[in-house]
Amino acid sequence: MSSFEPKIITFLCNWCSYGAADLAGVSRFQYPPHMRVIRVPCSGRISPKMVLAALRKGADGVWISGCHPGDCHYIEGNYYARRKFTLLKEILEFNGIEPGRLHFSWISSAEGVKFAEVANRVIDEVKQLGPARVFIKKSPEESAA
Amino acid sequence: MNRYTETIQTLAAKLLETGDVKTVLGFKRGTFPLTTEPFLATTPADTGELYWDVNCRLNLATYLKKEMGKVAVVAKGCDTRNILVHITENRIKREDVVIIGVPCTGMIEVKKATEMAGGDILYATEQGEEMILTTAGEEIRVPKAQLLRQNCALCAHPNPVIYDMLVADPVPVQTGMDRYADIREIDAKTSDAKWAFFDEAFSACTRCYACRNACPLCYCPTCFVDESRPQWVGKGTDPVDVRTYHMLRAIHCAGRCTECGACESACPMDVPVRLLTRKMEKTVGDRWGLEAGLTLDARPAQDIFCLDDPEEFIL
Amino acid sequence: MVEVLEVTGTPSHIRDKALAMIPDGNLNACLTCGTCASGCPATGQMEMDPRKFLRMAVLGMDDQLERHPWVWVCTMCKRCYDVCPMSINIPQLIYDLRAQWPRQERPKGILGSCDHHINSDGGAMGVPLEDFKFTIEDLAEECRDQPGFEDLKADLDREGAFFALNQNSREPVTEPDELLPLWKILHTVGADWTYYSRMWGGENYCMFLADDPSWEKIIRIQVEHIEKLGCKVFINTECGHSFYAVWQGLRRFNIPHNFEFKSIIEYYARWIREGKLPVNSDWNTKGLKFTVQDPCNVVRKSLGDKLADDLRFVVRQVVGNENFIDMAPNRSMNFCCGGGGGSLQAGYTQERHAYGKVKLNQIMATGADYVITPCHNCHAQVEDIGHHFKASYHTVHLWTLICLSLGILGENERTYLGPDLAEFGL
Amino acid sequence: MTHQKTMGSVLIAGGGIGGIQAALDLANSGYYVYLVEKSPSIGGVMAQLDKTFPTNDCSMCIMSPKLVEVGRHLNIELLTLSEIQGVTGEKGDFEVEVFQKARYVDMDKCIACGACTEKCPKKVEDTYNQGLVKRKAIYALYPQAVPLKYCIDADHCLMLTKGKCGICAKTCPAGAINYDDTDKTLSLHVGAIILAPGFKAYDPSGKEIYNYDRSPDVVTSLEFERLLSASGPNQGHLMRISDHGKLKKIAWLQCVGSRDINTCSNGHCSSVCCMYAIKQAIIAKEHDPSLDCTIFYMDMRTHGKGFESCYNEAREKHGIRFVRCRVHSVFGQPGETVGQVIDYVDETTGRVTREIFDIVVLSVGMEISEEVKSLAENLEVALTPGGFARTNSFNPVATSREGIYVCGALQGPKDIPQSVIEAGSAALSAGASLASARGTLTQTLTAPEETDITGERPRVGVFVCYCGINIGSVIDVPAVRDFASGLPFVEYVGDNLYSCSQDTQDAITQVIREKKLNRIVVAACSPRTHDPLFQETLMNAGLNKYLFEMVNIRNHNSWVHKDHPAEATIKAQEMVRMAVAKVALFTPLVEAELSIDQNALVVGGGLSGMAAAKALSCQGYHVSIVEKEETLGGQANHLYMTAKGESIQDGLKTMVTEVTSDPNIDLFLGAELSGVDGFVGNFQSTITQGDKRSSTTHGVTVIATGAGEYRPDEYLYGQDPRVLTGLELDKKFIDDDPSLKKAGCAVFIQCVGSREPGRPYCSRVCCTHTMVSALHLKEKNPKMQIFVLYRDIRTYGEREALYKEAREKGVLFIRYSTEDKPVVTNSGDRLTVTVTDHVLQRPLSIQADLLTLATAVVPYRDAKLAQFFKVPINDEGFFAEAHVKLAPSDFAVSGVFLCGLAHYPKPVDEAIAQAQAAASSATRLLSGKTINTSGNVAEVNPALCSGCGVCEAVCPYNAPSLVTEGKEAGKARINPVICKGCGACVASCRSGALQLKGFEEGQLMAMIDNF
Repeated sequence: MSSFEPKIITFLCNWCSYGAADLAGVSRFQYPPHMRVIRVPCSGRISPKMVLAALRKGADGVWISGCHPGDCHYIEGNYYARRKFTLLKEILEFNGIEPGRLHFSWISSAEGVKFAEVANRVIDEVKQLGPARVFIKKSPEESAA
Repeated sequence: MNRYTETIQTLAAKLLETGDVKTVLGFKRGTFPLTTEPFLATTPADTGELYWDVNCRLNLATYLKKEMGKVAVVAKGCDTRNILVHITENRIKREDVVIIGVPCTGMIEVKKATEMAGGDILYATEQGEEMILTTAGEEIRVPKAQLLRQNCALCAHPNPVIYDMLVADPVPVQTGMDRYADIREIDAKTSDAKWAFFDEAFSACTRCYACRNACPLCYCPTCFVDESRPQWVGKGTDPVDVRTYHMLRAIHCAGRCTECGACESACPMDVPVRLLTRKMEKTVGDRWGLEAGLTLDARPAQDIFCLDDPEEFIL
Repeated sequence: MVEVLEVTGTPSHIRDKALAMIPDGNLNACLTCGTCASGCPATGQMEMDPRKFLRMAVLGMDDQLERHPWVWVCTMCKRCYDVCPMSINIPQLIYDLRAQWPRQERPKGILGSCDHHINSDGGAMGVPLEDFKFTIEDLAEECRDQPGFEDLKADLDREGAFFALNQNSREPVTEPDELLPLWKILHTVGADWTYYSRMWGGENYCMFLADDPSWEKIIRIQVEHIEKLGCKVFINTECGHSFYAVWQGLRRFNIPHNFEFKSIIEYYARWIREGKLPVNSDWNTKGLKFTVQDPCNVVRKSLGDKLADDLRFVVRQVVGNENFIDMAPNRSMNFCCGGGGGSLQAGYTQERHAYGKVKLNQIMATGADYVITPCHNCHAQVEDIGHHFKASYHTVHLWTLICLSLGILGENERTYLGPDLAEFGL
Repeated sequence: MTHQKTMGSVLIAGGGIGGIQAALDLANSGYYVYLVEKSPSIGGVMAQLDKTFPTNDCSMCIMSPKLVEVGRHLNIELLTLSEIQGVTGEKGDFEVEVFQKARYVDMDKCIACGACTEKCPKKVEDTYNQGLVKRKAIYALYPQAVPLKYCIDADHCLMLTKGKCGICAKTCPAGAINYDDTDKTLSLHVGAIILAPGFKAYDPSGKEIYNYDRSPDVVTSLEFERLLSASGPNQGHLMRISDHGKLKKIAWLQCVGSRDINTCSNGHCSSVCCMYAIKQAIIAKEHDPSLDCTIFYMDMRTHGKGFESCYNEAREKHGIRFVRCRVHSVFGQPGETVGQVIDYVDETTGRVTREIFDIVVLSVGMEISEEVKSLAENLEVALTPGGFARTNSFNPVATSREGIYVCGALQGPKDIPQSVIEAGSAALSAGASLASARGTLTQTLTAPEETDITGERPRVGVFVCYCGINIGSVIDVPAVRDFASGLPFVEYVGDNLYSCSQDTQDAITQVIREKKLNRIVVAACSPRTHDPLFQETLMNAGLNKYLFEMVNIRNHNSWVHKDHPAEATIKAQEMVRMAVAKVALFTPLVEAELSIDQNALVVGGGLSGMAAAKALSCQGYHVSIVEKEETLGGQANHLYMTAKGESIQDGLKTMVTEVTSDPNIDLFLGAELSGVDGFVGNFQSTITQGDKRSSTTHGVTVIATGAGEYRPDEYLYGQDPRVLTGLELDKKFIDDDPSLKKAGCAVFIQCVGSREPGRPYCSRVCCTHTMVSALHLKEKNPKMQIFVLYRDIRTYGEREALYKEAREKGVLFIRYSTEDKPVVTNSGDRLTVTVTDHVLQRPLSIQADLLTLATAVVPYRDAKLAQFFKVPINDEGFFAEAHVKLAPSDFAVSGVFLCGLAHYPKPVDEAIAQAQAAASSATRLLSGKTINTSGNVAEVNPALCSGCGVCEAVCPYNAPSLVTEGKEAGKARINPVICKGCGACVASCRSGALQLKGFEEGQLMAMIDNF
């Protein structure tokens, strides 16, 4: 299992969490190279569809991070996001996607440390689960095989 | 002719006579036993066809369209809630619809009745708390409660929540029922077992979209599964695609679904699609204390938020 | 049910008088913030505290304040005034209210002492000058028998002496042997000093009595006499209020003088630094622990932390750095022991003990075996509360320890040492 | 007529939030700005804060977009390490001498890689972290600093002090170190000056009473702020400082260095400390709910918007203890290094209670530094006795010297929103004085015409940056470059040592032209800092700037995967693959341009409305005022005197005359708005005046509808003519009612209708108003007995002097609690007022001739107006601004602004300042004549839209609306001018009808497909 190098799709809001990732860099806080960051303006931009697509594509984990409640650059985008995440998490887990594959966080642009901590935590949990198995769309060739 | 049918016909005739509405949307007897069909009455004379019994499983909100002008619709408790969602979502205007509310005692599930009767049923009549099922060979009496669809058996809002007229006095509302025992049972499974359970449950799905068509909430001009740019969900019966469809549809209906059961009743393959919508319904209730279609004053759950919505899962 | 008080807001004469008499006495400015009361050991005594006192004055409850005995429980230590955000001079208000008591109704102990002082032209105990003279001469004679002190001098009214020494009359009158350590110190450093004969007692109960004319009279006579002797430095022994009576008297009554007025503690420190007083802590082999009381009158009310630092320097040198445990709070922030302001003579013993409990707790928290009290009132009060609350510490003047350290402390000069040191170095 | 020349530029001294806001306001309305900051970077104290009250927003998060905007603004010249030395000339044409210290780092070359700091051997106290940790002698002030350029601390640098070391020069990959740099004196010509130097936090060192010098566990509030901050010395982990032990109890001591003329000479209230202490206590509790947090205070001053409910929550929800006692002192325990002892008096028992705390936070106040005071003196700017700039209530930011304005703490102690308001006010005032020179010194960017790439297949250019060794030492840059060359649509790949350097920009421009590239990917550092730079390069090469994507292989890769070079390289390759997939789907985006109608509408003709109208008119805009009454002036008609002693009637009269005679201002009295259509830049409003209806078009709207006075039903009000409201008493003052002099005793009751259930806010103005009234009564009749019954006296800022004066003049203050309110009865000749004295804890009875109730300011809760402009109203009934801290006079809805009592209760000076701030924001819009919106906006595909309205529901800016007419009736439409590009509507749209340009579903899916 230790050789397993997961790939985790990470959606970061531009104003807070992406800034935190930048700050983690400036501060040289180390975490393993398993994240693939997709920058979005706001956590409110992330539709359930994108998370489903990431999992279908074989992401071993998905991590979404936005501004803390009250800090949203767009006033309230993260509050709507929070409701979406709640439903998404429930439906995915209900369907048998392991809880450890899907992570959410609020990280402000001043929280470089927290960014690195959560990154490490997310990676750890995904590593524990091993490669994603069930909800992966196979290409026709793969399906045939 | 039962009392409900009689009253519906009278009310409808009056509405059409006075010109209050151009159309009355209701049910008529179906071609086959234990079925009904949607019916549009446009003249007082048509109203004689209007009908009501335990087989009015369809949710007529599906057929409400802005273009219909002023229309009256026959609606059960769950249907009225759905109409209410439609009003908040700008599908129809409150002033354009006359709701003939039906205090509902529940609709039966054909499969259950057939199994119970041990053969094809020719007639089914409601008598008090019982159903009399007539097959080719015999006539059996079964407590209606045993035949109810699950959503009806667990119904918490049998009476219309919004209406212009009622067909009868409100019926008693049951309380204390355990609405989510089956959901909790699945919740308790391991992830792998959950996956396997639904793999099996959805294996019959042929992507015929009967559920989507029956659902009044699925009114998008183009469903996400039919999107072409990008086309990210396959159109066939690949299990991952099937699951994607059902999961995302459940999310789309979360906070809006009023548990009318039309989807499941419409499914030719007995796919338990409501497990997912009910999981969402439970989540919306547990987390935010909301139920769909009870107020005109607020948008559905996903369109609003509270500052202190629970967020223990967010790091 | 508490009686409803009619407040008319009509002028309170206490308030107006304070406003007229005290430069920072606008009691109205009070924010009722509680700073004074939270720092005052007399808070709660007689259900009174400085804030309440001020409040009653502000509300015009003069009749209830004019004879309120709490003015004799407050020691005017100025801890309140030090931090009052509005700089309201509460101690001065207390002083002025004391002054408003008909003289004869003021506490007998203080009143008698003041009268004795004025009448005798000597000290508060009313001892005739002749007796004082005899005591000095007799003791000096005795001291000269001790090795090393063969040419010890203790003069009275010697013209041209560099130092004039301000002597509290307690020692010559009640415990003359306690005079010797200080003389020995002065001898050791080769100080050129003399006592003076008029108003020779350093104490000043007239100040406690709030009897301005008498307080002033004592100081003026002292000053005139010392000026006549031509001394350069007027030095005050280990006594807080006698220091303050002069220090403040010179200012308050605007008395011209040519000498410098100093505390003996400043000189102890100086002499040690200059090597003239070769103290060390080698004697403290048992590691006895010492703490020190900051007399309000020489620290907070006059010379401030500079003096407190000198005091600590002396103590550390004498008892060993590691054996000194400071109280908390300390220096200018230290609590009054409760013996100041005439309270030892005022007759409100129960209140004085309760007040002293704050000090006792402070002392106990240090775990010290000895409390050094370079002040007569502190000494008496700390000693008394120790007895009252059955604490085991001992209370000593600094002179005792300096002489102990120098190995020159005589057998009869050890009244305040505990059994652990009673025989030490003899 | 003089031939005095007018310069179209303004110098702003001070780069804190006030200076930043003023700079942006001015630079965005046609003036060139010199922003002079004495430290190496802008940001001021706000950049040091962890969170901001009352909403606990992350300070840095909300501030950094403004920092970046200033840093990149074409018309703002940032002069760091600089101070004003002298000013000559006069309004319109000042010559300012600015002294600029040497930085020893070439700002053009420094790439902020931090290699120098890493290697620098010299450690220095870190002032940004309040000296709690060390930094190096070469440093950047803080990680998000603007400008993000390093700087050598000449006092500590070994090379500069001792001539040896030179390590940074050797380390710097960009050759930016210049030890020979010298101090400079610059001479600048400007038309106006704004002083925004901020405050100095009171320094408690040397004060024995606080134990601050003796124990590390006694900290100032600013130090505690750093300790709370995730970017602070302990990464936000709370612990005892002395021994890193576990915290159990924290105490805050209020009014340290404030309201104290004994241990310091700061008689004023610092206005902000009560709230920040509450905020810090709440945040500390959030860190560890088991903490015991206690605040020792005199009066809890939570007089701002949302403050009182924050205070209530602190008590009731968070369990923070509030002890009303100014404590005497803090001290340690003998022989212990931990534990801070505090004695306090329990008000009910009258006994001293002792508690021991792990940390004591000194809520230090604000004061003006000696340097600033001498600068003011040098500039001939008059100060108050308290050391703050002297201003007039009707002209709240103008100093005594014409042409020099002030904002922020120098004008008086204040919080962030008030500073931001004053910044707007100062910008407006400065701008108005230079209106004739607007646009004369500003530059606009001109880019070559955009190449039309329609129909072209994507030709992607990929540039991979080494960033010196920052990327190159970990990631195999050539491997990434070569990998990129194999990706679909990639036509060109290259690598650069420093992609951000000017020569690289030129090279990229050339490659774009030569290779006809039509999409660009740069793999380097963060788009948050560098997007604008490369977008500019694209524009210079004739490409639409949105055809660009940045890949952050430094901050998100090489810097955080130092020990995994192979994986880091793969990650970089995949990141590039994702970006290329995305960029290939990009299309040129158009920035919608919208012309702005140059008229303004002000709703409300009170002081605020008039001030806003006047301010806009001064800037040359035509204004319509709609006032519901027949007269102008609103509540000011009933007010007598300001806290500074100015006659409100006189001030009002002047204003009314100015407004009525202003040809640029149309008045609609006895009128109301009966309909509003349109949006920013193009509103059409219908004004109804009786049966007359008129219609007006306007580009901006200022809402200044004011508020009313609470009509009490308690304390015999309405039953006894001797019981008045505060305004009724003022009316008697205005009329010089002779009966007042005859009153022997007057009583005021505070908080009537405020701070009550149902109206939980503090009305802010009443305490000061009562002081002014009481003093005026005392002046009329010095023998009059006056009592003020209060809950907390909230004479914030320099208004505290009035409270002191009132006390000193014999006004008696008696505090009551809500459980034991005063009782008023009619005793025939007089009124009997009974109240329990807070110190003596016994009932007092007062025979009064006059009872004045300091009644609440009550919002009108104008739902119709809110509906017209789609602006929100908060729970308390006041309009809700866009952002409590940084946009107090703006609405989230573009083009609508807010000021005066409609926002929150406030005195005359603050109302006028806010009116001017609102006008300043409006001017920013109007002066642009057109607005360009971002290209990254949402767009509806009507064919897919179901018209469900979810987009309308979730958008905080009202950008989406449902089309009402035509063939797309019922479908949503996004107004690109209003859309801010968050994408919340897109994610909420079930039908896939919405797209966010630049972050389209297909583009993001392409990234996912290629991860």
